[in-house]
Amino acid sequence: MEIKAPIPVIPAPIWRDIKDLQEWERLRQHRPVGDKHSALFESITEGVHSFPGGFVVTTAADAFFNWARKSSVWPVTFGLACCAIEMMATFASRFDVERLGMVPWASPRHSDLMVVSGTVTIKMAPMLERIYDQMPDPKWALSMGSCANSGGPFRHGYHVVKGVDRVIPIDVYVPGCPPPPESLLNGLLLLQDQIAHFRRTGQRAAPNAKVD
Amino acid sequence: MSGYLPVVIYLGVIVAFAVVSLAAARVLGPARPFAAKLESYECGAEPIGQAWVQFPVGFYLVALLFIVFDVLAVFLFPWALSLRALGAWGILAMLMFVSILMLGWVYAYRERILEWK
Amino acid sequence: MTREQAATLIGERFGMAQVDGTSPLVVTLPVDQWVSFARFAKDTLGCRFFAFSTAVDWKEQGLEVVVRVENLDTQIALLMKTRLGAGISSCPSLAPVYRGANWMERECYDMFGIRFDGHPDLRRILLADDWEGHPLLKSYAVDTPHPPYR
Amino acid sequence: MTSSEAASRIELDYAGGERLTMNMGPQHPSAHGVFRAILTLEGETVVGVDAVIGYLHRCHEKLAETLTYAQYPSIASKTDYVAAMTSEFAYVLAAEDIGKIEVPKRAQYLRVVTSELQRVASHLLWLGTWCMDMGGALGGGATIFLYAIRERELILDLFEALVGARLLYGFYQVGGVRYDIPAGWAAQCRDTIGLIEQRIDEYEDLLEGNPFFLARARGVGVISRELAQDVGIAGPLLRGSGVPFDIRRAAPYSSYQDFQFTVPVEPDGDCFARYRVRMVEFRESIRIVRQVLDGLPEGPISSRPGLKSVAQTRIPKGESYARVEGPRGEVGCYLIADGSAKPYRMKWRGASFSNLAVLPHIIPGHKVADVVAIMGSVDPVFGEVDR
Repeated sequence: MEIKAPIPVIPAPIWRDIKDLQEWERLRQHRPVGDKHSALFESITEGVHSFPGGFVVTTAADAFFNWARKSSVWPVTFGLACCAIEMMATFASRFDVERLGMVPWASPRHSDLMVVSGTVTIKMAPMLERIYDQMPDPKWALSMGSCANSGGPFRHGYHVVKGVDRVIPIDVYVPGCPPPPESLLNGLLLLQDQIAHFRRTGQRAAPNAKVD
Repeated sequence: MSGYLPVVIYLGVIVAFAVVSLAAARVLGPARPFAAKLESYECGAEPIGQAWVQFPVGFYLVALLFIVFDVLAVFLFPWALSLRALGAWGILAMLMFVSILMLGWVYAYRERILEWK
Repeated sequence: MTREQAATLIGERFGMAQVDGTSPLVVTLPVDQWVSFARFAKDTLGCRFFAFSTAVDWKEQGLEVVVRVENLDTQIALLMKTRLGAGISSCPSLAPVYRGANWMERECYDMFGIRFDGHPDLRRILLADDWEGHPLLKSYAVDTPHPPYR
Repeated sequence: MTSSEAASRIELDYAGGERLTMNMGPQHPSAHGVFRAILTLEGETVVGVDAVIGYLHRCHEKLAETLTYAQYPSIASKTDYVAAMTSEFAYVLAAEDIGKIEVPKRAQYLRVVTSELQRVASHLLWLGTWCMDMGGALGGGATIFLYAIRERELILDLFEALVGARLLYGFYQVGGVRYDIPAGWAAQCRDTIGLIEQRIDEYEDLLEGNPFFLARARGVGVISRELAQDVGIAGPLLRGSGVPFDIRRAAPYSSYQDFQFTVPVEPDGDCFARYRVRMVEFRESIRIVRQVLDGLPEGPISSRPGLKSVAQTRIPKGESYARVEGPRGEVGCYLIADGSAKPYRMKWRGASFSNLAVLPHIIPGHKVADVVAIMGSVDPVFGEVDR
């Protein structure tokens, strides 16, 4: 039986009528630069600081929160291309990431880390940005492979975004094409260090000049 | 009266656990809601069509059946624990109870609710 | 049905077609015999396996559509070619004959801009629906910037 | 007509239940990559599929026109990145066919060994991801996945010892292969394939005794023999639909005619048939690898030794279509050379592109859960689909 479904018209992504990069930068500002603590938490820490010696409490609290966030970073399974196969190998039995407390999760709503593994194309960029937006806030992004870092071997392709940090702010870059699981694990450990050294004021340990 | 103290403490712990975990999430979590974040998640694409659609009744009936047999399970546990004290009467009572529910199950089976058309 | 019989049969039925080559029988056709030859290949020659359909941009001599079909039982492979003529970018579609041609011709339209008339729904398949230009034409530079992702 | 109007135009004619348009989008655990299917559902049954691909279009064919014959094979391995060896094979075979470049016997044997090992590794990944897609039904989702990837790592160790890379190699070059097998590689290879052969029997007992697996695989996603050829699907899908076509047997390339192996064919064309075909292919590939290791001839490994001579390969004017039996089917490369250092036009016939083109024809009528099972049994790789 030939059932003809109504083919829905796919609304064009928002960047269609963007003239140039400046307008796109202005539009992308809609995402508040998330710092890693909430306003209520900030006001409480200000209050605590008014007491002499209050810093002892907040640094201890900071250490505790960073330890908790560091040791259970859940990556969203966002495999794009060849690096996704190496990411799967890292998630699987021999190079187990669950030792680091990372449970590969399918939906962005429950994950803290987005591992961009593969080539980001211009058709995929709005989707990738929407999934990054839909992740709850203390979130990090790791760019895996030279395609995600800078476009890689396909840099001169007309349909390839020259690096994923043009779409979302990235915290750790892992080189390689594809990076073997050992170097991805190294990148994940670097990310955990970065999370562990997160100061109360919310700046990243090493501010990313390009994006911040 | 003192026999109820552990129950009260237990209820307190349950309520405290719920309240504390929700409050901690609200206080410590950096809530940054903005338009794109609150959009419904459809695998990365824009949500197409509305979800407010008339669903086939099959979904609802399966949920209904589950509730019935879940209640049955709720009664089975305490009954099983205290069976030695109840003796033969306990078994008879539970048999009547289960047979009534089995009647409902047979009706559902004959109405072909379980086969997913 | 060996290759020689197929070649002679093609020769009789389609006078205009030149046939050369051995492993894939290369058949160069005028455009108007395109669909009729495809139907002939599928029915009488038994080439039911649709391998691929693509296009080549020969700059001044215009576009050329290439289709390869095979008969898996007798190993006869046909490479059908037709030259669309300079500046013409429309070609009759094989989608009614081979269902595999549906996506392949959508890709040819996407990459070369060839409008296949008779195709059920000719949309871009690889690029976004509002992409300007057809990338695989020789006139399209490989790293044409596409705002906003330079 | 914006999407809201499209949605409001949903007909209410069928059994009172409205149709729901649902997005099985690019980021989906069972999407096997970046594939988006816009499913129109009535309750649980799928009535319409609109497949959207192109999210991984990396301009392979345009880049091929800007890269020389020595540069492009390593990019070619990124088309079917799960079976990188057979992807390079097609391009290199096409270039040698035009240039009439002779490949020494030892290089042909090495190419056969690596392709067959790559087929076993690729089928292992297929088995793992397919069983994970079918999830809890098979004993807690990731059971078979973790076993299969554990075996696959053994083969990747072999490739790492041979080429130095785990997933994407630059092993093939025009005129032969780039590296020779190190000492002890053959023995290690025999142990690995011996071990994998027993493990495959374990997987079969685990799966074929499982009533959930049989219920989800039998009779699901039936591809008729006529539809299979008409859409042009190839490899395990075609052989699963009863067509005994295998390029290694029909048009033997790179001395495949020296080896004995049987071509598995299953008549009924559903997911279980494709599963059976691939499980038999495991053993056939292992058999071929053993025969190659026994009869590996001595001699040079490339007719253009040294990187310099490869870099100056000039392929004379001409065109050719070379095809290779990849794990997913016929991987073909239609190459047009104009005598310069770069090809004039390169069309990549990805097996997964045609295999995926059959989905809109077979999915309507199935349940949503079956869509996942069918996607897994078709085993598409999106570097090859979107090129």
